[in-house]
Amino acid sequence: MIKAKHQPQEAAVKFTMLLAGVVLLLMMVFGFIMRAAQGGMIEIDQALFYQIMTAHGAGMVGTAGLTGISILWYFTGRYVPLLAGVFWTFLGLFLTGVVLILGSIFIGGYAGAWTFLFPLPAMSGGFWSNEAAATFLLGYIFIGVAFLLLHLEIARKLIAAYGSIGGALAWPLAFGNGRAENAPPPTVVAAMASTLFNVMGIVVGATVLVSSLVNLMIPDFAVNALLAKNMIFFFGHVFINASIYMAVIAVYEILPEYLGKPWKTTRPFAIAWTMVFLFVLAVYPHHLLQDVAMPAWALIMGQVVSYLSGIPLLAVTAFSLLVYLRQSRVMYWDLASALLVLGVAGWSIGSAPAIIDGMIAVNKVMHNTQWVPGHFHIYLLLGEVAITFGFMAWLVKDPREKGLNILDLAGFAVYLLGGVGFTLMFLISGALSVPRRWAVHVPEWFLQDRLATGFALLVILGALLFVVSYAQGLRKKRTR
Amino acid sequence: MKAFLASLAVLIAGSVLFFKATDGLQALTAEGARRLAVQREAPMVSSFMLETMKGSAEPLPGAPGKAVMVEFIYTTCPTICQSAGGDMARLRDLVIAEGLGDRVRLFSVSFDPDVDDVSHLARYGELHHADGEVWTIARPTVNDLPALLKAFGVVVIKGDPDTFGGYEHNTAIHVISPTGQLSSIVDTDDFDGALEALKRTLS
Amino acid sequence: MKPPSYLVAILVVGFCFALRIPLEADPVSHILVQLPLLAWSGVLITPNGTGRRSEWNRGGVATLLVAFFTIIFWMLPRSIDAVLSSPTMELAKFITLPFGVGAPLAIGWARAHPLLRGIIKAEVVSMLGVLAFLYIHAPVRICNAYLVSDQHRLGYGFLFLALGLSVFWIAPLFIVHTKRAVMPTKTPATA
Amino acid sequence: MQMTVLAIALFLMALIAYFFIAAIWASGAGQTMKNAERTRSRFILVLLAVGAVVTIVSLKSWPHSVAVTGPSTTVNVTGLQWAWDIDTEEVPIGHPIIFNTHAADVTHGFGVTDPDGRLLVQTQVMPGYVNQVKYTFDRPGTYKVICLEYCGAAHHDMISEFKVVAQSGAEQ
Repeated sequence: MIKAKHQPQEAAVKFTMLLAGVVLLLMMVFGFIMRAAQGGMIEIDQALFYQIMTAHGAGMVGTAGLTGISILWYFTGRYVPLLAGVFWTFLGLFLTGVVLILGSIFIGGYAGAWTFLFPLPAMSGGFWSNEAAATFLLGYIFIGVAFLLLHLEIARKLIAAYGSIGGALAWPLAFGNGRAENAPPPTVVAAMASTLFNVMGIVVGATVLVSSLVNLMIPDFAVNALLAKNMIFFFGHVFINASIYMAVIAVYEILPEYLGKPWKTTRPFAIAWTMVFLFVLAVYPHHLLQDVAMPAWALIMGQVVSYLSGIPLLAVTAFSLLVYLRQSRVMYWDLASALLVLGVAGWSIGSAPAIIDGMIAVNKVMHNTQWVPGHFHIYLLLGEVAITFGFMAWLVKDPREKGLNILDLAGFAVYLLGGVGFTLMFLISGALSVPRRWAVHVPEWFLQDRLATGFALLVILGALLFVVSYAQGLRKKRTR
Repeated sequence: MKAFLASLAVLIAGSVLFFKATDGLQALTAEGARRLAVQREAPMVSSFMLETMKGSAEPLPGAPGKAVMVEFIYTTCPTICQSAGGDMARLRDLVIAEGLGDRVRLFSVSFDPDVDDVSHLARYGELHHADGEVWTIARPTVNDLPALLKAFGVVVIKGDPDTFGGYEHNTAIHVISPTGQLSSIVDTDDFDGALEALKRTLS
Repeated sequence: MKPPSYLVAILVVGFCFALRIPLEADPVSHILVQLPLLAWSGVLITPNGTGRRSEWNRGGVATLLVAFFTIIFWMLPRSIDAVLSSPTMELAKFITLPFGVGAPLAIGWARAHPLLRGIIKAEVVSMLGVLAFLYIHAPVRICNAYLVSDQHRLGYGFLFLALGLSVFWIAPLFIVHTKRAVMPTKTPATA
Repeated sequence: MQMTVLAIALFLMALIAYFFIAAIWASGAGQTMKNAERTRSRFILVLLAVGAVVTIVSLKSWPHSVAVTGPSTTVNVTGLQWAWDIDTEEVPIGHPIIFNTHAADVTHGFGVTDPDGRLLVQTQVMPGYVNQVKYTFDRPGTYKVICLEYCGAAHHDMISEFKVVAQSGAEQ
């Protein structure tokens, strides 16, 4: 549909997505193991449980970031020429970080969770050494630098091509008298906005990571726990949000091929993305609603912005998609289009329990129960990851085939069923006051744990089908 | 290739420099360096004559065969020296409990001899229950003061007038061996560290 | 008429030397005024295009590393303390900041890839944040020569510098450069 | 509270899912939608209005308030790896209990569950801070204190108990 001005770096991205698909599967297996252990179906050492939990968290967030930025890189590459070497350097740094993180967890025994909440990394109660914690933080720094590199390349090319940050964000259209025909495409707007906030998140993240590292080596350099927490959640929140906001570019670029109509940068779209930029930066205190030492205004801002964040998503991205679907005459369904639409649906649906949990009064009895993994698994598993699999399916799509074959259909069905069941069990457990991140559950909680384990198996099965068909598609495309 | 070699050379030279400048990554601050140097070199401390809270004269380091533990204070200090006084009293009790009371002398030495006359020293001693037996409060002569501070590596600076801080200095307990060597410097509330250092010098 | 830059450099160094006692009395002016000025004097004496062709310094990496390590050395609190008690260290400061930081930075920066520049800028902001974080919250005195309250002020100095530099570096990106906007700001042709 | 929240969430989720399913069903039919932009504007206005009401209602009384009038009891709680140290074994029914929570090492999460295991109230517990939380118990029984912030390898074992009693024995 959209004729590329430039050629995206297809090989690099395809390779990365294969890697990401395999890692996603592995992380899902980790999740399955944790749910099975909580349900008393298997027995694993509690220290190992928390190591797996740390690996699952860091691995899933990292992979979401990786897939998100790969999608962004691929499609931004249609509009501006991007240096291929930068992507390979990124991948090298990223994988170095992954090796450090995995080493710190499974060799060094680090199990301080992906949130490395100060001062837990330095106070393991004898379960891991300061060196292991330092290695973990160092791994994060590598990954941070890797992302910074890609974002800087994207930022400078977008600014060069569209004149300024405002130009790439379509500000003339959003706030001036610019015309929609002259506005940059949705991909550029989304890429610019997510690049901006992710760079800010990474800079703050680097600050708190290095401070924690210094503290590990020289305990005299203490760190204020609340300030560190603010910075960690700012960084973590921005990073995981960026992964979704970057992945949605696949929807803007791929679905028009199915809808027979381009996704346009309209005035609401342009305004929405500037709002998204501000909201992503301002909403992080909704992770700190139980920190009563925080100033009240920050918590109120967290609650209010948490609600407002839903508006650009529901009223712009989701709403536009629904209108486009209804208007289209030629829309057809294959694995790619089904997963991409599922991704937007999952993201939108997941925002409901998220916003509810973002209310201080509700948060008081829901925070850090399984409600929390419940809502974010909806917009990750059925959102970001669904979009990722959809993008992968599109990358290897055979243009001669239209529609879902039986394997695609089976994969989609079990993934959807598994994902819905799996996340519902979390939400129900959360409502029943089951805490999150507990290695051992009491028998009263076993029912949901065991059902969730079964649903997890379905998710893994579906994902396995997606990855296998992607790998086969790569081979077929090569031989074609 | 040339650029790579040049960068590598700078990287190695820079790392070596950094390693040297931090005593092998062990001391980033002057205070850390001071403690590390004392631990490695155990320099001799020349003798100074002090005036104690009882008005008598006493040498620092003291009688041969006795270890000495010294901290520096000024009695008009509103904050840290007062808690250091409490710490010193506790250290004295611990030393006696360990049965080392007759083998060690504890000094709190004022670095403000202009203000801290014998009556100030005595009042400070009374406040923190220093009876002069094991632990005494003392002051050097005004002339000896710079040399004394230099010998111990103590830096005293005028405090912030807004916050009632008269002076600020690197507060610590200095352990001197019976042979007159400065062998260890520890925090004033690091009782285990102080006792351990004391036992090391006595053994 | 602009005075030649080496003259400015001499004036800057002279200023730093003549006023070294008051400048060094406060860590904020010592670290955030005197040290940067000395480094700047090194930038001033470096003619444009110095070492532009040297194979040894391709991409400016080697000289940037020289500057990096010199800065790291002067970031050590004990180096700052040593300056105040040792004339040799004071002399070393007046030599190494212009020649070990300013000049190599100027040479390296001119040749650095835009991405490397971007990374360095981001890292500078991060590291100033780290310094701010550590100095504001350190429960111990970091420099023997300075008060704890000075240390806190220095921490806030680092913080404001970090914020100032971020604005200084990001704000121009919002200004539209019409000359740079060579590409049509339109969606590429749709089929 | 929790069940209401679950019901509302499920309703909203189902509502959003319905719109998606309906659009997917209708896809490819080529509907003409002239008023889409007007509908969008109205939708945004409705969302804003609902948000304003919800915000005001939910924050009208500050959820973290520990202000009390009349009698109250103060309980000091310290979280450490991996136990709760609570200075009172019994607290009275019917008037506000204020928990002063401290952390001795890392960040913990102080959560109180009732005899049925339902979470009643929580707050984060951080080193260097005293976080206060207020709750009035209306039912006697054995209540549990659990940890709701991951704090290391025995996080799930950090469980203590206290009793809520009908007689006003511990009153101040």
